[in-house]
Amino acid sequence: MKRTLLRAAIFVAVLLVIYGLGVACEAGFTEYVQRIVLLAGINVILAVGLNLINGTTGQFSIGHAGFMAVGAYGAAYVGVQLAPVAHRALGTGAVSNAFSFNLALLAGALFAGLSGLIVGLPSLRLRGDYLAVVTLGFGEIIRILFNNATFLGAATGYFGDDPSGLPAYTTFFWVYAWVALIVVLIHNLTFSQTGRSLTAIREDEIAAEAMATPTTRLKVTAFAISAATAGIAGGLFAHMQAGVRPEDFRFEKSIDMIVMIIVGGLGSISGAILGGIFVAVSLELMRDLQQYRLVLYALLLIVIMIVRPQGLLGRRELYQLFRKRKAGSGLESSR
Amino acid sequence: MTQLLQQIINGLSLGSIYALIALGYTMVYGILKLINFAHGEVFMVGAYTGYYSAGALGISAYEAQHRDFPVYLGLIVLVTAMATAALLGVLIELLAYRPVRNAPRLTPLITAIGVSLFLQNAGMLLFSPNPQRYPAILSEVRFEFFGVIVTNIKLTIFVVALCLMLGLHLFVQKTWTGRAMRALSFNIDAAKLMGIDTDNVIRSTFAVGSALAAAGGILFGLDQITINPLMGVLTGLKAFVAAVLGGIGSIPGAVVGGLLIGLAEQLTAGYLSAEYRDAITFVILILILLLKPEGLLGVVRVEKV
Amino acid sequence: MSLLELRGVDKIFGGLHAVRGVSFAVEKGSIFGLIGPNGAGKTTLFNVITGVYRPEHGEILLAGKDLAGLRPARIAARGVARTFQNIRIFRSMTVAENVMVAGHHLHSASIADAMLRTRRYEQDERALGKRAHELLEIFGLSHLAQEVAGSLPYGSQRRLEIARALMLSPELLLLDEPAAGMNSQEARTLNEQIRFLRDKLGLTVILVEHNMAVIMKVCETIHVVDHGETIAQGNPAEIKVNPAVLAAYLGQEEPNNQARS
Amino acid sequence: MSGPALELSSLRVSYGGIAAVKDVSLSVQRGEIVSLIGANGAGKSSVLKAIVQLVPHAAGSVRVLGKDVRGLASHRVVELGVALVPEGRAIFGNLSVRENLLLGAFLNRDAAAIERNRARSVQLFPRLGERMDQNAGTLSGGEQQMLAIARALMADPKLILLDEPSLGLAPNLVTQIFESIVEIAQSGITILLVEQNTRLALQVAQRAYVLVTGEVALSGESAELRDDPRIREAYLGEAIEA
Amino acid sequence: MRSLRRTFISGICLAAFGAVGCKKSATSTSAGGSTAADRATEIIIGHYASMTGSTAHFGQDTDRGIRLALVEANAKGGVLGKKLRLVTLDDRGDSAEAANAVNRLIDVEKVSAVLGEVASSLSLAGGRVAQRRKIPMISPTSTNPKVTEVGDYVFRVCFIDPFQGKVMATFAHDYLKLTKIAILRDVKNDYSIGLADAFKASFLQMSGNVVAEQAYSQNDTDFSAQVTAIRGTGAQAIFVPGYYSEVGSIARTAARLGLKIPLLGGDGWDSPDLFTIGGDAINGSYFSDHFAPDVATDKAKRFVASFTTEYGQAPTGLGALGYEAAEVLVDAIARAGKVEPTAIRDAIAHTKDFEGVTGKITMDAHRNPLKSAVVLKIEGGKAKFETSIAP
Repeated sequence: MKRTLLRAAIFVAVLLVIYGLGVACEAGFTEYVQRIVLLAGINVILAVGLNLINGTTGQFSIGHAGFMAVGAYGAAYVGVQLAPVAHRALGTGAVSNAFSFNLALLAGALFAGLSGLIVGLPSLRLRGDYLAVVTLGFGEIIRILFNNATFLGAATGYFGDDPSGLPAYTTFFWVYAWVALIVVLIHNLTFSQTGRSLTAIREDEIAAEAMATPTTRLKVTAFAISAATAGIAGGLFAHMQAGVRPEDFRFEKSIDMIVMIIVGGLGSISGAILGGIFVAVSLELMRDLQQYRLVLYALLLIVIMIVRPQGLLGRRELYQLFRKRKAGSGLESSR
Repeated sequence: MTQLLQQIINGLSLGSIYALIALGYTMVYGILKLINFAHGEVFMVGAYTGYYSAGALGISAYEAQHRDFPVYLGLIVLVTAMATAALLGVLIELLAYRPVRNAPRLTPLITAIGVSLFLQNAGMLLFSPNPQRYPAILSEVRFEFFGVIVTNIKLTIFVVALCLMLGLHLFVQKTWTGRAMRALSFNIDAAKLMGIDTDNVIRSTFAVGSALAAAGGILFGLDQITINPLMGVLTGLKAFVAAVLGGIGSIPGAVVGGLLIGLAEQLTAGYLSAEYRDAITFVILILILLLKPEGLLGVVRVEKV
Repeated sequence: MSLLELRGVDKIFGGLHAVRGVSFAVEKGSIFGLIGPNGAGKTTLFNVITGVYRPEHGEILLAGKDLAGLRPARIAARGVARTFQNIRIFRSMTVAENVMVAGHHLHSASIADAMLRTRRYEQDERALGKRAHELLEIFGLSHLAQEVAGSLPYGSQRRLEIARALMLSPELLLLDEPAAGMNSQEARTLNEQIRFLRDKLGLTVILVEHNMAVIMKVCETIHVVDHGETIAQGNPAEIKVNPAVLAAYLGQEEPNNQARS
Repeated sequence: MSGPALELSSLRVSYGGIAAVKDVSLSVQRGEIVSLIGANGAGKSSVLKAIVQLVPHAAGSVRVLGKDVRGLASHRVVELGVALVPEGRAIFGNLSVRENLLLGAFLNRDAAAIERNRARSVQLFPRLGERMDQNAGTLSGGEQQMLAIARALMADPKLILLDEPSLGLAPNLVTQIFESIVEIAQSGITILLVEQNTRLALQVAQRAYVLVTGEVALSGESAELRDDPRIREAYLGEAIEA
Repeated sequence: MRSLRRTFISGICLAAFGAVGCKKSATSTSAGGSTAADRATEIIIGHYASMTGSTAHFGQDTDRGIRLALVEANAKGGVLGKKLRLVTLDDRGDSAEAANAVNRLIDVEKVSAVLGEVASSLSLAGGRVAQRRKIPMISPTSTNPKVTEVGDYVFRVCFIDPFQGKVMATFAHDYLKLTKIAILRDVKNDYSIGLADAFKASFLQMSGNVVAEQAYSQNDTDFSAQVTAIRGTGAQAIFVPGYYSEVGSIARTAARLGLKIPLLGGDGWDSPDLFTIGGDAINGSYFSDHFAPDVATDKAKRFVASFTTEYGQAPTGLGALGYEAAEVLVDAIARAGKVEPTAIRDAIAHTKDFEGVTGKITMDAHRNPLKSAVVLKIEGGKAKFETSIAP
C-alpha cells in the first residue's frame, strides 16, 4: 500500500513539474521556440520507440514513418468523431478535450500497433537488410494508401470538418506527459526479462532460441510496441499540425528517425532522447541554408556512420557514462 | 488486345531499363552483401552526364535544324556517361563504403542511404530541381503494327540493353576480372588465396555496375522524355526489387526480375490504377521475400551454426 | 524408457549426406559421449536434436515424445539445453544477464507487469536473480556477475555458457566441445563439473568432445560416428580398442605399409 | 634464395582478445614435407591463416620464402609463391572445375603454363579430367579436395600449406590424396601439412610439430614421433595409457 | 577511457557542425534574425517554400518572382520610405517544417507579412500559424478553397479550383463542343485533384461524359500506361490539370502512341518548360491562365522582360503569381500607411482593381481574388489567346 501511495505521489509530482515547465515555456519562449520544444518531444517519443526494435532487438526498420502516419490519421479521425460525443457527455471544457484527445491518441496507437503486428508477423522472419527493405516497402505502401484514401482527404490531407483544422490539443503538458510515460515504460521494458531477451535476440538469435526464448513472439511484440509508440507520436503530431497529410510521412521522415537513434547510439534510451532533440534542433538551425541544408544533413549522416557508427553513447545510458567503467569492458568492441 | 500488347511492349522497355540498373545492385550485393542505395543516384548522374555531354556536342543545333544527331556522337555520349558513372561508383565505394566494410552489416546500409540523400540534394543544386527535356540523341521514328506502336527508341532500348547484358555476361564468364568477381561472390577469403586483389575486384564491380546504370539513365531519358534529380529514387528502388525478385547475386535473375517488374508496373497502371503502380512493386518485394527469399533464380544458402 | 532416443536420423545438405541413419538411446542420468573425427556429423546431430535443423528422416524422442518439427525454443523449453562449439554467449550483456535470459520459466510476469514494475514482476525478478547467482556460484563466476560477458577469458566464457544452459532447468544437457581451448588443468576441473551436474543435479549429459581425456574419464557410454554414420558404441574400455575407431582417429594403415609395429 | 621456405617465430594469433595461437615457432626447409598435428582447437588452422595473413598475427614473425609478411595483403603473400589449401576445401561452387583451376592460375596467366599445370592436375587426379566442365559445387567431397589441391598447384607455388586434406573423406580417397601429396613433394614443392590423422601425417612427413592449446608441445623427426606415446596422449589423452 | 574520449570528440564534431550551421545562417544575406535597428529602416517580408525536396522547383520558381517584385519595389525607393527585405525559409515540402518556418519568420525574423506556399496543404499548415499569430499571409498559388477559410488573415492571388474547373468545363463543352473527355490527374498534388474534381463536376452538370479517369504521381516520368488506356476510350480530349513538369511528357507520350487529341489544362501549365518538353506534341492543346502573353498589358510585358533579364529564362505561372502576391502585399503596405500586421491585413482585404501582371485583382469577402480567366491555345511553341470565358 505504501508503495502504491509513493508511486502515486511521484506520478503527481512529475505531472506538476511538467505542468510548471509548460507554463514557464509558454511564458519564456516565443511560439517558434515552443514549437521546436514540442517537436523535440515528439521526436523523443519516436526515437525511443524505434530504438526498441532497431537498437535493443537489432531488427532494422527503415519505414517507421508509415506507423507514425497510421497513428496520426487514426488519432485525427477518431478525435474528430469523438469530440461531439465527449462534448455532450462532459461539456466543452478542458476535461472533455483532454478526454477525447487522449482517447484519440490511444486509438491512434492501437491502429499503429495493429499495423505493426500485421507488418511484423510475416516479415520478422527476415533478417537485417532484407527486413529493412520490407519495412521501407510497407512504409511506402501505407503512404500510398493514405494518398488515395478520399475519405481522409487524399493528397490534401485530413483536417477534420472545421476549416481551421483539428483542434490544437498538443500542448507542452501533453507532449511531455507522454514523453515521460513512454520513456519510463520503455525503459522498464528494456531493463526487464523481456528486454534481456530482446537484447539476446540482437546478440545471437540462434543462442537465444536455444535458451527457450520465444524469439518470433518477442520480436513481433517489440515491433508492435514500437509501432504503437510511433502512433502516439503521430497523434500528437497531427494535433500540433492541426492536420495530417500523406506527404509528411515520406521515406525522409523514416530517415530522420534513423538519424535520431544513430546519433545518440543504437540501443541506448538516453541516446535516443538526445538524438530526438538533436534532429529537431539541428534541422532548425540549418533551415536558412536552404538548398544546402539537406546536402549537409546527408553528409552528417555519412560522417557519423564512418567516424562513430555506434553513436555518441554507444549502447550505454547517459548515467552509465559517469560510472566507473570495468577494466577491459567489451561494450565498445562488441557489435 | 491491341491495348494489352501495347502495355506489354511499354512494360518490357521499362523493364529492360530496370534490368540494366538491377545488374549493378545484384553484382554489388553478390560480393559485399550491401544494398547500394546510392545506385539509383548513380543512374541519375549517368542520365545527366548524357544530357550535358550531348549539349556539349552541340545537339541543340541539330535539333533546331531537325537533323539527326550522328550515331557516332551518340555513342560518345553513351561512353562518356558510362565512364563518368563508373568513376562516381568507384569514388562512392572508396569514400563511403570501404571505411565501413568491416562494420556491422547495417552500418553500410545507413551510409548508403546517406550517400543517396547526398547525391539527390547535390543533384538538385547542380542540375536544378526542374525536370529537363532529354535531348533527341535519337530522332523518333514510329512503326505501327495493327494499332500497336513501336518506336525506334523502344527498339534501341531493347537492343542496347540486350547488347550490354550480353557484354556483361561475356565479361563475367570469360575475363579474369569477371571470374574473380564470381569467385569473390562465392567466398572472399578463398579468392584472396588465389592471389586476387579483392579491393581491386570490388572497385571493378562498382565501376561496371555504375556504367550499366548510366547506360540505363540515357535510355531512360530517351524513353521517358524528361529527367530530374530525383528520378533515381523510385527507379532505383524498383530496380533493387527486380534484383531481389530475380534472386540477388544472379545476373540472369536481375534481367528476368527487371522485365517482370516493368510488366507488373505497366499492367497495374493500365488496368488497375496508376495510383498503385509504385505500390505493386513493394507488394511484389514483400511477397517474394516472404515466399521465396532467394528469388526466382537465386540459390539457397544454409546458415552455418 | 530412455530419456532421448534417435531412430534412423538422416540429415542432408544439398548433396552432402551429413548424418546417415544414426540411432542411439541415452539413458536418464547417464553421461553419453558422442565422438568422431572432424566433420563426422556430431555438431549436425546436436543441431538436429535441438531443432536448429530439421532431419530428412528419422525420429527424435524425448522421454518417448517426438520432437519432430518443433522450433528450437520449444525444444529448449521441454528441457533440452545446449552449449555451442564456437561459444555463443551474448557478448555485450553482463554475465548475470546472460544467465537470466534463460530463465523464462521462472518469470511469469507479463510485459505489462514489467513496464509497470508491479510487485509480481519484482518477485519474479528477484527469484531469477537468485537462481542465476546460485548457478554462477557453482561455476565460480559469481564475482564476475556484473562484468560484460564478452570481456571474459575463454575458459570462463565456456563455463558461462554451461551455467546459462542450466538456467533452463533442463533434464538433458548437450555440451559441444566444452573442453576446446582448455589446458589440462582446466579440463580436469571441467570433468569434475560435468560429474557434479549429473550426480548432484541429476542431469543427463551428452558430450561432444575431442579431448579424449575428458571423454574417456567421464562418459559411461560412447557413440562414435564417422562420415555421418555410426561406427561403434560401447564403454570407454571397448571404444579404446575398437579397430574401427582407431582407424577413424589415427588413420587407416596404408595397405602396402608394414612399418608400424 | 636460400634459407628455410617458411619460418615462424613466437607467433601469436588472437581473436577478440582470446589467443588461439599462443607461441609457435617452427621452420620448414625447402623441399621438405612437415606436418603440424594436434587435436581440434589446438590452433593449427590459425597458424596457416596467419601465414597467408588471412588473420593478422598479434606478435611474433612470419617469414615466407625469406620475406617478412607482416601487414601484407593476402594476395601479396600468395604472390610470393605460397598456396593455402584451406580446411573445408573452399572451392568455388558456383564455377566449373575448369574455372576453379583457372582462378588458381590468377597470378600466372601464361597460357602454356596453364595448360601444363592443368595437364598435371589431370594426371594427378584423373577424376578431375572427367569433370572439367561440371559445376564444382556438384563434386563429391573427395573430388573437391582434389580440385582444391590441383587449384593450388596452378600458380606453380614453391610452398603449399594443406589444411586437413583428409577431413570428412572416405579412407580410400584419403589414401589417394596422400599419395598425390607425396608426389607433389617429389616435384620439389615444399609442403606444410596440417592434419589430425596422425598416422598418415607422420607417414608422409619428414618432420612434425605437435600443437597443444596454441603451443608447440612436441616436435621432431616423424619416425621418432610415430612411436612416441605422447602423441597418443595428445589425441586420446591419458586414456590410452590408463 | 578510449571510448570516452571518442564520445567526447564526436560530441565536439557535432557541436562544431551545429556551429557551422549557425554561423552560415548569420552571414547569409537572406536571413538570420533582424535587429530593431533593421526594422526601423526595413520592412521584412517572409516567404516559406519548398526550396528542397521533390517540389523544390515550384518553391524556387515562386521565390524568384517574389524576389524580383521586391527588388523592383526597392529600386523605386521602397515603401513608406523603408526598404523591403525578403527572408526565405525552406520547408522541404513538409507541413511540420512549414509551420516551423512561419513561426520562425514571425518570432525570429519579425516579419510583417508572410508569402507562401505552393501546395494547398502546406499553405493550410502555415496559414493556421499566421492566422493565430495575426500576421497576414498571401498564398501565391494555393488553389484549394479551404486555404482562405482558415481565417481572415489568409489571402491568395490565384484562382480557386471550382472557378478554374468550371472555366475549362465550359470551354470544352460550349466552345470546343466536346462531349467525351478523359481526365488524367496527379494524385500526389492537391491542386491537380481539386481542379480535376471541379472540372468533372461542372462537365457532368453540362451533361458531358467523362469516359476515362487515369492518374499519375508528381515526378512520375512514365505515362504510357495511362495514355494507352485512354487511347481505347474514344475520348475527344484529355483534361490534364497538372504542372508543366509532367504535362510536356504526357503530350509527347500521347503523340508517340498515336493519340492525336488535344490536351486541356489549367494555369499549372504556364511555363516555358512546357514548350521545350512538349515540343510539337503539345501544339493544339488549350489551358486556362490569368493573361495571354500576346495580348498582355504593358505591365505584364515588362514583367516578362525583367524576369528574363534577371534569371535568364522566362517566368513560369508560379513565378508570375509569386510576383503578383508580392506586389499586392507591397501595395497594401503602402495603402496601410504603417508597417503593422493588422493594418496590412485590412489593406489587403480592401485591394480593389489592383493592376497586377496577371490582370486586375479585387479581393472578395472570402479573401479570394476576383479575376477573369483566359483560355490559351498552344501553337508553334507559344501560347496564344483563344477566348475569354466568363463562367
